[in-house]
Amino acid sequence: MTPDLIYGLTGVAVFGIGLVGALSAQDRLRRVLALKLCSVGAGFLLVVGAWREPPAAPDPVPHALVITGIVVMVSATAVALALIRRLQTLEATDER
Amino acid sequence: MMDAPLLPLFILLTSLLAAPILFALPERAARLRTAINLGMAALKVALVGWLSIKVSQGVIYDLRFEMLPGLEFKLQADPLAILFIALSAVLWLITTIYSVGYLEHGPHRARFFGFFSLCVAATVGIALSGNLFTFLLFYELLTLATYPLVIHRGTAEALRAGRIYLIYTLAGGLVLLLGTLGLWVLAGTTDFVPGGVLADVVAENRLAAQLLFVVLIGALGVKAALVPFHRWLPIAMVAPAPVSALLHAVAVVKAGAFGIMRVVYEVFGIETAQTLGMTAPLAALAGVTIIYGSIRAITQDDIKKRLAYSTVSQVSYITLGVALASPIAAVGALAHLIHQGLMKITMFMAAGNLAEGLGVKRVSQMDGVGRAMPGTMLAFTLAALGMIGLPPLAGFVSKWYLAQGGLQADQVWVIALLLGSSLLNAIYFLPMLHRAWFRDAAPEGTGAPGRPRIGWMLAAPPVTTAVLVLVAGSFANAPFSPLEWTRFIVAIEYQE
Amino acid sequence: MTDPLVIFDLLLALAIVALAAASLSVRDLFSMIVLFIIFGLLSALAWVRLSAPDVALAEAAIGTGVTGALLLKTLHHLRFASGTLGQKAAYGVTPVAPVPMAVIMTNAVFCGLITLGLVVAFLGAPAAGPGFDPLVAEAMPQSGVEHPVTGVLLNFRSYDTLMEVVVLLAAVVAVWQIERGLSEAPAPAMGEVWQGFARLALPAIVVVGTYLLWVGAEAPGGAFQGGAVLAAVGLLLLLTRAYVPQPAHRGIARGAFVLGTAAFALVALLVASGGRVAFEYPLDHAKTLILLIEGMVTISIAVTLAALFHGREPVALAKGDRNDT
Amino acid sequence: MQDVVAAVLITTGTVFFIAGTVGLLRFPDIFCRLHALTKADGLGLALIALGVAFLAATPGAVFRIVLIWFFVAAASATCGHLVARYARRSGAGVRHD
Amino acid sequence: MSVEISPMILSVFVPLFGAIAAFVLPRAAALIGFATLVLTSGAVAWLARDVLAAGAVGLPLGGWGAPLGIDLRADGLSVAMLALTSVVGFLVSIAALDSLKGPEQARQRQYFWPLWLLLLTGMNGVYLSTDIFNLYVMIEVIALAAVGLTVLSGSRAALQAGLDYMYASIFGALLFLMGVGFVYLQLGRLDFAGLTGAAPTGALIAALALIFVGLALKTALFPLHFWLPAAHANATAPASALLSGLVVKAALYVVLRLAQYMPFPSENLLTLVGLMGAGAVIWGGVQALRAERLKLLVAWSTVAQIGLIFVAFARAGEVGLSESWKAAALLILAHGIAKAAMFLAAGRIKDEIGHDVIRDLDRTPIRPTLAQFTFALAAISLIGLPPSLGFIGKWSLMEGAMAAGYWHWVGVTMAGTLLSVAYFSRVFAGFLRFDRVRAPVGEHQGWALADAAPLTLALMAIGLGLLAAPVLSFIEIGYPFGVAP
Repeated sequence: MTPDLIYGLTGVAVFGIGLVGALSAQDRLRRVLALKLCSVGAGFLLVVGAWREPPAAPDPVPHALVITGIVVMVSATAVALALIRRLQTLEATDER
Repeated sequence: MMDAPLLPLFILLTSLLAAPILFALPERAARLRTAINLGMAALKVALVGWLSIKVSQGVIYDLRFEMLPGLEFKLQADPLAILFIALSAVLWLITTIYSVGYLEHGPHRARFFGFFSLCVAATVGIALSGNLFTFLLFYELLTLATYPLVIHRGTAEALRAGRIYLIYTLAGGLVLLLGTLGLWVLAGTTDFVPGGVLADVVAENRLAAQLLFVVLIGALGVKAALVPFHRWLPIAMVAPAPVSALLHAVAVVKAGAFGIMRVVYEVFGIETAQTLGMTAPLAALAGVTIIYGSIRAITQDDIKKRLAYSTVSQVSYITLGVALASPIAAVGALAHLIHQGLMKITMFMAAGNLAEGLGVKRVSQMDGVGRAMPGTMLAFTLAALGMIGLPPLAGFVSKWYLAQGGLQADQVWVIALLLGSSLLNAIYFLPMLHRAWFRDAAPEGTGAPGRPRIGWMLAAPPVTTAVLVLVAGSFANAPFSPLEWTRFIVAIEYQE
Repeated sequence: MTDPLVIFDLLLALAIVALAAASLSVRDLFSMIVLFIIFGLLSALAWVRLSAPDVALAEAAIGTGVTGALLLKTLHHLRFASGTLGQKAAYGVTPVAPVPMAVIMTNAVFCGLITLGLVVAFLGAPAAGPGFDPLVAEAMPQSGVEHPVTGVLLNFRSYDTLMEVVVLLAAVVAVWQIERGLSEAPAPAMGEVWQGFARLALPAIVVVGTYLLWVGAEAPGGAFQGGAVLAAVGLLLLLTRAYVPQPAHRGIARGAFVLGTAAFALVALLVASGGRVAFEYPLDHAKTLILLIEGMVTISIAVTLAALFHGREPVALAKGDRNDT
Repeated sequence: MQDVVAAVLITTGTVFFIAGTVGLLRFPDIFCRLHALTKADGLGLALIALGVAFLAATPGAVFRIVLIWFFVAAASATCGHLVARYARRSGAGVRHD
Repeated sequence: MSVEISPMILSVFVPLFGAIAAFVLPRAAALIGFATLVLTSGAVAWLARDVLAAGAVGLPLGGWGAPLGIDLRADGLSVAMLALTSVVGFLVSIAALDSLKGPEQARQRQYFWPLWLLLLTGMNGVYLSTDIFNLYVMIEVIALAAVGLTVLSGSRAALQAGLDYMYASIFGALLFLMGVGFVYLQLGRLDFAGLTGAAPTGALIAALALIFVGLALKTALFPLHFWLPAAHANATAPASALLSGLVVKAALYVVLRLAQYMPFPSENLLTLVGLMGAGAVIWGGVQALRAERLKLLVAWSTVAQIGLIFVAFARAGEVGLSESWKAAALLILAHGIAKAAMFLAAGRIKDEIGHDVIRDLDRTPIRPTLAQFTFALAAISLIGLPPSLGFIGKWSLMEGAMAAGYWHWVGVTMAGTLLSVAYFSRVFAGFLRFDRVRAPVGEHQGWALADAAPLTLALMAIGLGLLAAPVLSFIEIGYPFGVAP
């Protein structure tokens, strides 16, 4: 039982949970969150792939990729949330 | 005379380039439009004349352009092409004059003449195609160009008819695409070569070749209105008279018949087709169509519908002549391609004149129209008698050769068929003539209200073509007559 | 099984999975977000365990911090817009119908099968398999920096990093396009204790952010983590209304958004001379150039993240305006 | 010796954290919970920070640990205050029994 | 010190700088956008010349070289896609100048250009990339810019469609990223060359599946097409043209590219791809038949056409893949041009007559003749009638399928063609019918300069069919599938 095995399975599980959420969530915010979970799952996978048995240093390339992925995801999340807010405003005015 | 290798291309361009100009002209520029129309049509007739002289001198025209590896866009001017192209060039000129008169105050003339031009360009392209691939290109163009013409009136009925027309012909085009592909995969070429390109393939791939034959003839049969693919033709009658005239005499139906010729003679080769055992069923199908069309024609009261069913029947004479696999029948078939065109265009233009001048659209209204419009009805009568096959009119010549061909091929049933068909022709045409000439006009508004006023542009064209019918029949053996040219072609196709 | 840390790992892994599941299934949306934030922090912890401190920092700061703030802000906005501020689950004008259990179960079974497949694939993959480590080790001396992750981000794969900054730019352009206006939900009243804390914390955050940027060359940290920490300053300023974006500030803001991208791209282009290709920094100046790029990018990231949090173009809108003007 | 002191401090700190967590879970209303959380965690944090400082290699590291402790303590105090304030204003009930 | 710049880097950086400039200087956005498109087209032309002269060219960014660094590579297929993007983009931009000219569209105008130029950056980046993680980032650039363009009009319907598009897009990208993770786990590298010849292990199959599903979601392959019709139908016309003509092609291109390098596990997968394509052809066609609005019909036709491209891809099985990609590429080019023309024309029609309800197309005395003509021309290419490029693509598709004996794909293609005839003829009928109009039909109404761009596109879609042979030989440069023609 090494950390990469444990956390690799964690990552796949988190990805799977995100998958369920992305498919079933009706609530807009919850769906964004589910997608974020998927991205964390993918991040786990890459970080696990980079892990080397100490004292060997891990592979830095996947780390860089995950950082990129995190920034990309926050950008996408921000856009999705802006859409949600705007849509809500329009729906609220239409209701009145 | 100088030599111009691009001559076929120029002939194509006379109408292809006219189309965008005509589209772009403002609606009110009627004179300029007419000038362009007639100028181009006359130019085309002149160029075709030049071309036919060169071809008869043995000059070979062959233009190629590679579209996909090994697959060429190919124009060639062989005698068979000249036959068809000459028909369309001459009849286009005449029909253009007629259309200008017919649509004098109608809407959307720019659109009409644009598509009209495109339609002729497509027909010329079909005639000049040097391979099945090129043929396919123009065949589809023809569909697209004629669709707006068919629904030109823009009424709900026209649109319904147009939809049926479009679905039939595009489905036919799609099947033709399938057949072309099949040919390409099977033979590695789609070229039209006298004697065919499939002789080697047939030995190993008999079934595939048979299937290909069925597919190709089926596809072309849609436009040629072979039973059971004929349904669109009577429905398409909602089109304006000049369009119907063109559709029946030159463009669509003839393109199908012409295609059948090309496929049987130059894709399969008549011998190969015979070895495949496909000619006899084709002849039988043509026979059925001939009788079926005639019988249906009898019961139609609408003049144009009656004419349409008559076309179904008459065009199949061509197919019959091809399928009989006898050189003499082939002469008859080819001659009929021309003769039927002349006769049918006369009748449609005459029918158009009746509708325009007198409001007569049904057979039952035709009482006494002969006196009201003697010129038009004289032309109609000549053409109708020609259809029945009365000597010395054009129709007689082609029927005569077909019968001879039947004898040559030991198919005696053909004689019976032709006799039966002529009888039926008489049954549905003679009452019309009888009403027109020997009955008095109905007293109230239903009949002819005195002398109608139609311009010379409507009156002259049917008379001209009727004269041509007479001439083509009477002087069938003169040099450069359709019949003579036909013999020239048959010599090539039968490789004698 | 001898290593006691394995137990810690197992517990942590279980907590992470449980939190992920809980955040998706909890009914209250606020709780959902809070659970997610805890989930993100624990994930960061897991990544520290996997010797990925840079990733952990980025996840904690951006993936959890900024994302959490964005989610909370949006939730507040939605509840305010629909007048459901006090309620628990709902925020919509038309309440979201609960998903039928059958659908959820079907999805769960379907996703379970996929996950199972992925687990099999993961177990079949070579553990600590081939990687870039030898290549990186070989190339590090020429990279101009000592910290490998920074070397990858800003030298070996700097093209990716440039495009990542472009993604951020695209996001802020899109967000500004989607939302505009000045007024929104009123500022939460935070009280004096908070004011005092903010006065104390803001300078410290600035220092920490700059430090993270600076230290990135040889130790975990760098432009993204530093930028995210600096963005926190912006968040605090915006939250307390210490700074209210005005239409007149848009020009400067636009400049700040594009600064990182423009500087990065320009440097990448201009180094291509004397036989070098784009992105190939001359060895002597590599460290300077990388620091320059990182500095500019940090500014852009900080301002952009704060702008994403603010979430709208500051435009003065006429009354009743809702579409295009 | 240092290791032992550090271990004792960290363990004690952990106990306080656990106690705080138990309080969070078991206490009846939000104010009680806050009470448990902020008090116990504040002390636990201080103890752990102190323990870790004993293990630190350089004075710089000790300095950083002190800074961290300071800011985390300040932040958690502020947070506790904000939560309580919000709870009181939105009228969260206090359990009397 | 002279700067040496490759046209490859320019075709990505010029639009990037353009986007920055257009965003910073919103008043001059249109001018900047135009200059950028001209310069980008110049860079692409320069690149095309290089590729023609020297075959495939590469550029190791940072001088590291793959797998550590990222290489750019341009072969015939990439340049063809770049050229498609430039040409269509340029003409759509011209159309956008007109369609966004009103004072009420000031805001749309201001944001259209930076978003569109960012989109261009992303697409050009995809076509030059040789690294799957880099592809992921580029795809995200495209996704965000594309969503921004989708919701440009700010209407509620557009926003709802944009949000659904956003979910699908993020989800697709994350599946792709997960796939990248598995590739790294198995191979330890992410460049295309590293994928070549790798044994199809479990991790790689999982990676392939994740990446494919992600891309299928992005390119809206049936049954993952659910987001496309609303998104493309509710965007403003220039945006729809870009989304339908270009954006979905980027993901399609990646599928083509990966098929070239990925170890394909089996014939069955290819069949599955073909079946999904067939489903799209049928379902998209049926929905287009039922659509009530013109733009929705056009959008559903995109679904069907995308399916057809996948059918082309699968047309001759695994063995035929080295040829099948060409049929797919031809269809991609054909659809890109024709669909852009069609959306622009549909937008023009809507602008002129004020609505796009198909049933009522004939209830107006105004006839935007040229726009209708353009629509019809584009339809000719989409139906696949000769001599259009669409016809050539369809011909190649059916030829290959027939030669390989895969008759079912021939049948699907024919069914799709018939469906497209049926749904487009609904529109033609609306154009040509005029007996319901009371007011006299004016002459040549609606001829405007604005029709120039869509008409040019439509004519290109038709005319390029005649140039299919040179186009084909161009996309074979660099033998993308490693097999000499």
